[in-house]
Amino acid sequence: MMRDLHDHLKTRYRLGDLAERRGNLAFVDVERADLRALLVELRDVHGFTHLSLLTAVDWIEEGRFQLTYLMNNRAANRTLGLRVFLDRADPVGDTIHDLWPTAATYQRELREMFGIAFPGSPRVDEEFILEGWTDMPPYRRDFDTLAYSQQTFSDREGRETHDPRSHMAKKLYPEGQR
Amino acid sequence: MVSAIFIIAAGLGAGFLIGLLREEQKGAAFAVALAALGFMAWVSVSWFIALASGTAQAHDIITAGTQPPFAINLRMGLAEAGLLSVITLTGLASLIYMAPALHALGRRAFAVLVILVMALSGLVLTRDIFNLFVFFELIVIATGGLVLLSDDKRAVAAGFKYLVVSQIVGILLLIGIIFTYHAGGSLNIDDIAAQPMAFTGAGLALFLLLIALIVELKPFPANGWALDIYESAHPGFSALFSAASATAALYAADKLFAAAGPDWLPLATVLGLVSFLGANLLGLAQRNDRRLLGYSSIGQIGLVLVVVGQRDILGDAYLYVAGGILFTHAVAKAGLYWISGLVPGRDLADWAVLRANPVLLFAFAAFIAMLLGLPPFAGFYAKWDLAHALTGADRLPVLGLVLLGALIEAGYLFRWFGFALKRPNPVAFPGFSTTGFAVVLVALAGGWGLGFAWGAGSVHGNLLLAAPLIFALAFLLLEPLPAWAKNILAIAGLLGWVALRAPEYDPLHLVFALVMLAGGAVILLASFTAKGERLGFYPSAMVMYAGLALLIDAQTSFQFFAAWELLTIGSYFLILRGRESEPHALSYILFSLGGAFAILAGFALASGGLQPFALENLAAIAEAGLPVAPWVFVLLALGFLTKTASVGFHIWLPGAHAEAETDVSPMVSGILLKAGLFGLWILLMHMGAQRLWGVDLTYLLVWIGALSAFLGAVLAIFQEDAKRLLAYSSISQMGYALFGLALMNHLGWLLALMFVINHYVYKSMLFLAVGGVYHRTGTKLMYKMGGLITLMPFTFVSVLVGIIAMSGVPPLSGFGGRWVFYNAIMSSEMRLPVVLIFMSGPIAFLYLFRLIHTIFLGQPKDEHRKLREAPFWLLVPQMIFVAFLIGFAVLPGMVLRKVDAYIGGHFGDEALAWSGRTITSQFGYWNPVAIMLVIGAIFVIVLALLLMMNRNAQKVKQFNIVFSAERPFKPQTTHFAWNFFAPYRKALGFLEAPHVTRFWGGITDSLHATADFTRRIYTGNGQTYAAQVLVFVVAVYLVVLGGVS
Amino acid sequence: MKDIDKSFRKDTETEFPLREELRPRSVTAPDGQVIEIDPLQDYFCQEPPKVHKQSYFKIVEDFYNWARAHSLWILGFGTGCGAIEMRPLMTPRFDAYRYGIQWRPTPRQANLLVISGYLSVKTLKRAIRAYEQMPSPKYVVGLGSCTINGGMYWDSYNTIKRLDDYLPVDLYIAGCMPRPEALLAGFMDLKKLIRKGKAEGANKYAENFDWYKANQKSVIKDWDMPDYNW
Amino acid sequence: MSFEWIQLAYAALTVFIVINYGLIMTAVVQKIGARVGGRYGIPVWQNYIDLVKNIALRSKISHGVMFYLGPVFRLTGGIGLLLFVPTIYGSVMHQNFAFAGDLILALYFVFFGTLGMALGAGESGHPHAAIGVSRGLAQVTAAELPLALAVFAISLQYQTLSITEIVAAQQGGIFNWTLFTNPIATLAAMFALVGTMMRAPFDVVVAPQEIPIGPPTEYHSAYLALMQTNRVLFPVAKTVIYMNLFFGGASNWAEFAVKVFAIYMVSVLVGVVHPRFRVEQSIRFFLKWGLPVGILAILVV
Repeated sequence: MMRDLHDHLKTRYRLGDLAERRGNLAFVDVERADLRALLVELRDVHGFTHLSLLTAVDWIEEGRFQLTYLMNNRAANRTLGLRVFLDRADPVGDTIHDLWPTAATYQRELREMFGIAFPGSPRVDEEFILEGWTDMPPYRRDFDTLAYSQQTFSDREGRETHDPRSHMAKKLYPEGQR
Repeated sequence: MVSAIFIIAAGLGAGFLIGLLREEQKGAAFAVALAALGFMAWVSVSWFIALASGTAQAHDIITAGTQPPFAINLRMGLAEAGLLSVITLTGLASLIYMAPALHALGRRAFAVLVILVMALSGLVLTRDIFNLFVFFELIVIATGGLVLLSDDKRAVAAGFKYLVVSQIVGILLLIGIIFTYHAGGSLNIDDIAAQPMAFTGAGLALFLLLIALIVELKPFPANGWALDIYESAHPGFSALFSAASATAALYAADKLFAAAGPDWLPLATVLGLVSFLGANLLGLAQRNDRRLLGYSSIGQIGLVLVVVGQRDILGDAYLYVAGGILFTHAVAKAGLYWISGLVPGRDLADWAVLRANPVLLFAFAAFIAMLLGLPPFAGFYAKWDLAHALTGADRLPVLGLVLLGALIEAGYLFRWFGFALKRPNPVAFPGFSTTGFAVVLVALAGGWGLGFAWGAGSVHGNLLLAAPLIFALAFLLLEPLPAWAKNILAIAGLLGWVALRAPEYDPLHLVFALVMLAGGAVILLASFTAKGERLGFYPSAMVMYAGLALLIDAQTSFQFFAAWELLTIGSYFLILRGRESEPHALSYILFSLGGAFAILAGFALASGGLQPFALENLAAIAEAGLPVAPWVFVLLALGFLTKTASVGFHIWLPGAHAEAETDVSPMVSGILLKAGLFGLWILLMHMGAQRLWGVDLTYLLVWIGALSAFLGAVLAIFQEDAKRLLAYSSISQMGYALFGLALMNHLGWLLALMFVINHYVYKSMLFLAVGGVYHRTGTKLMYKMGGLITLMPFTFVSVLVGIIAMSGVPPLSGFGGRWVFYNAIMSSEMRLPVVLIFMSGPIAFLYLFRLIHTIFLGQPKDEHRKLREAPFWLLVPQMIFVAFLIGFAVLPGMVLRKVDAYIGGHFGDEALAWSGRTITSQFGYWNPVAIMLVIGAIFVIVLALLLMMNRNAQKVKQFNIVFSAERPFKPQTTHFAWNFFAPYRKALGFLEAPHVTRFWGGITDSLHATADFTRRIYTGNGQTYAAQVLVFVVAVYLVVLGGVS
Repeated sequence: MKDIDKSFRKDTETEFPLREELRPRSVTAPDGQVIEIDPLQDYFCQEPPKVHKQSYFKIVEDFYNWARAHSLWILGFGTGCGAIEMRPLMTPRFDAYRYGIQWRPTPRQANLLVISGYLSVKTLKRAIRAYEQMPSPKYVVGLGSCTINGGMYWDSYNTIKRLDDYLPVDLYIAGCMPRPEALLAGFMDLKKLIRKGKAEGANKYAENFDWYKANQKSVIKDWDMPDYNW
Repeated sequence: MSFEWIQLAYAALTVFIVINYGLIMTAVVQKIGARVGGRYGIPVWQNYIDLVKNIALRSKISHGVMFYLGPVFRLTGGIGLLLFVPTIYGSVMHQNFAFAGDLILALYFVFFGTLGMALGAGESGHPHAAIGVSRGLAQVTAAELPLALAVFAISLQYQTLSITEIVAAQQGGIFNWTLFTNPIATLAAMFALVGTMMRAPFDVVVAPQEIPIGPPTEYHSAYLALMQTNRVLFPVAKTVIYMNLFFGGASNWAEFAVKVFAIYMVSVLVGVVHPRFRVEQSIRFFLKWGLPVGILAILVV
């Protein structure tokens, strides 16, 4: 089913391979230039009317951000994820708030947490969750949250940290048997 | 005494003399014309003075040495002399006024003008119908000539149409003359009257004569050609055309009507009424000033024609009434046309240029008042007598229609005045010509002179000799003085008058005098705030106070009504001074005049036409149980209810009070509304309860009062504008007073009286306080303010005291009113209306709290952070009021005891016992001193406790509030003020639907729509006009024949 | 902590600009005069908190402390997941009312602030405001391990770790989450502290005001309120 | 009816007794509510402790003069209302200052405290305070209406406005009470009682979940203590009026205690079984149900 759709679309769009997770859940890489047309077609022709979520992944090693547009076709109970890659050095995405108004909220979050710009999206540069944040966007992987936390908040003496796995093993099996 | 024949001779001679002059001798032509007209005017005026003072007798002038009917005779009587004076003086003034235009036209124009005036004079003087026709043709030719001489293209067309129609009229007249001669064998008017014409065709003969003259009077609707002349001719000529030609033609018609006998009078009445109503209705739709004046002229001539139709009942007063209206109209209309010549633009709003010259503006106002028959002008006396004669002869429909027409006329004239005073000035001021200005001043002086003359001739005494009015008018001359000086004079005058008159008043009148006049003086203290000269304020205010003073003094219905009209005019001009008040002032004056006309009708009905009618006689009518009594009651009550703005007539009040100036609002609210109550009081005191169709009218009044109290309060809580809120509250408070009065028992009246006093005090105080806030903040919208308590503490105190007093919470004086109210309703049988009053009490809390909260409490706005306290002189009266309220609360007896005894005298009971400081009624008791002491003591103890516990409280600032752990964003978003009672609107908002406004709006809209529709008959086509005239004549003929046979 | 990359340094340079509505501005008064508005100065009282002496007589103070102990009015302000454990206290099963404990919706009428769980920096600002607006004497109870040492949010970039750095805590109730019984026991302990006159957090806060403010401002970068919220 | 100095002491005694009675009664009422809900409930002396606690608070703020005076107005309104009405029928000591005025004084003095409190709350500058006042005033216009009509009806019935005389007319057996001689007026008055006691379903004024907690949002410490005092005093003072007008008055303190408690419980009982009305709902309720009963009352008298 998803494959049929993929084959159908592949004739007109530059699509990557279809990565099927389940029978009704699949992901596909798309070109940034094709994204908008594809979203519109999926929404208006193929019944993927619902934008379930828009999120980002920081592929720091590859020097790029991945945007995932998760689209849902409620009638057929199918979900298709479109993956678009942006240059990490200059991350600029295309706003789709005119297709789904909710996208504006996602884009605002991505702007704040990843520093991905979405020119034209309403209120995208306003504070979203963080208040008075001046450091680098905290969901980027080069932001070290532990280091930040230690440099910002004081620790209380006497706190012990355990690796949950070894700690629980020791607690449950004090003699060490398995 | 120079014989009147020389008037004709001088005119003819001058006309020929000018004809002999060379074309370039324009100066000489002007001189000759001036001399001739001057001579004619001198002769006329000297005759008028001689005849009026009785040093000369009316006499007939026999021409050609033979007795009539074989020769033409002229007659010079008082009426003729007066008319001739008006005609020749208007001619003279117009000559001077038009001199530049006439110079441009050449010497012939001067000749034609002189001939026109001569012919008009002849029309007045002659007693021969053929001679009448000759003069008539002369007039037509002269008029046509003058109009055609104008270089305005439209004027040429208009003149041509005029000639066409005039020829039709001339033919009709001629045929009529032939028939008449055939019938009676004489062309002398007196012979026609003497010989009853008994054979067939005589009716037609008279009809043709009369209708020809009537058509010459340009009756509605056969008058399109005349309007074109009014619109396009030179205003100096229009003045002549309106003031002199119409006057003369009217007199000619009058002569024939007199001759034709009483059977023909209804024709004059009906055609006059149609003209008066129709022309005034069309006047509503006009935008061009001269055309509007033309309609007004036609209407006024129609009114005089109505008077002509009443000559059978007017008797001796006929000349007085007809002359009063006719002369006033001539002077005023000529004056207005002359002013119109000074105004460059033709749109009504273009008259705003008059603001550059206060004298002209005053003249404008005076001319309008003259046209409408307002005191102290001649038309007022005439209208009063006319109304009484009409009711005396049971011609009530005529009276009703006349009053309706007058109201419509007032509508467009006052609207126009509002434009002149309030609209933006669109054209650059060109500078007025000095001659034109002088001529207008002469007309103005003439109008006032006529007013004085008619006053002198009135049986009721001359209004212009009444001390308060003289005092008020004196402020016209004092205008150049600075405002503070005039203010001192005004206050001194008011207080002096009260001191002078107080000993003669009974307690009731004394209370009203103190509230209205002494109270007015206290409010005037606030006027010291004003800078500069404050042109127009003092004359208007003092005319209003003069009206109030005369109202309290009034013994007869005439005095009462004259005072009523005076205070209405004064207050209209006062209200109109406000910044946005133009439409509201208009609706105020219309409702007031409507009410005044109801009062006029009521008094006329009560008197049965007999004058003078003392107010006490109302009691006699009530006691006699005449069938007319309830109608008198209804009419008078209607008039007074418009002034108290009871529900149904209330829509003028909010705008008028809210948009007035700071110190005017308390005058019109705190004081002026009491005039209505005073009237009701007089009415109820003398007439008692009346029944109409089995309904007790006082019961109806109770309901109206209760509804006003309730709806006024409900509407007040939804206002965003502080002054509008107070204005609606006034409606509510007046409702309480009306309720009390209409209960018709001792305590009810005492209740009403307490409201008179209390409402004056706290409403004046609140209006001044809000006015002070407006003065500083520049806004009346409450939600734009907030937190002013620390910035304007004194104003806050006065508002605080004011709202506690108004809401009736002990210990302040409002509670006394509530206590009396309960005792009053206990002794009354009326229960259901009480429910509404009960409900309006707590609702008053809503708007009062909103007033104090949204202005003084809550969050101050950025731009108000450095406001200063209200000006000192605004605070002075407020602090006086605060002191009075507290004093009155503790010792109500100092005012009420005597009044209580007086009312007791009226009802013959003793409802309250005053023992020590306790006031006891049949049901309960009340000790104001004890209340004040107990509350004061508890308050002090509790406050001391709190001070002991919380003495070290940290004073914090406006944003130190718990805001759900957030911080307020801005004062604007933190101050809860706009739409404050939103839940109330959800529950009871349907009461806010503007049914009454829609009702009155529907009436005015339909009037305008009718006017617009009817206007289409005037196509501007000469043939159509000619056809209209013929159709009109035929139609009237058919109707008359139907009526005769 | 070995796995920390020492090369990461937080940005200590960038200042957060003052929010627009708090920036000084000039407005035109109705009389045409231009006036300067400094919102922080004009809208807020700038007085620092005072250290309040105890009553002159010990017996009076003891009486007062007894009353304070038996009239704990908690501010209805839930900061974290611990707020869910507070609700059962009002139910018939736990019925905290019988101990004189009740909830008030406004800080002005509350004297006990319960920080019920993790406290993000953003919420800390609100907690500080709420605390400062309460009339003294006032008490702070930290609920759960998050308020004690950060708990499971020990490495979060946006959650404070030690509540007593920022507010004077009278009592911690440990657990993740503590059950309502534990809360009740904690309140009983707080009562004892109050009766002994040892719960003087408000005075401590006033005495060490600068220290607290420094701590607070070191984590709240957009400090958009006066130093003390009256 | 004249003034003697000893009356000051008597009045103080009345106030003292009524405040203590009110403190305990409201706590008992709360306790009853708790027991109904299966809880143990507050101690009966909890009100005293809270009062002392609030007075003992150390830091206080003031938003301005009117804010400061608000609670003073409030408590003055409560005490004044109590003292303008004779508390115990036939007792010289507890006639209070009834000589100053009759029933009308009492009816209008009810608003004294309301107005002052509204002004104080207004100056606090808190929007919730203003919203609460707006709601309270809007609601009271409809809620007080049946009482006004009922009072009018019974003053017509007894042909007097003097409370003492109205009570006197009801003496001599339970069936002389207005409750039985004029049940319609009594019913109308009960609408107003339920509507103005600030209990559910007519407590949208303070609606804690929505506009914490309405007018007194900014009040604390001794201000709140004064208001708490009034909160226990005022309902009792008001109930005394109802008791005097409709339930035969009280000739001794025991009767007083029982009757006031019973009447007060009417509003409590209605409150515990009804959810809260919105303002416009309660206005409509009173206009639809209270007003006709009131009108009937004045028509049948």
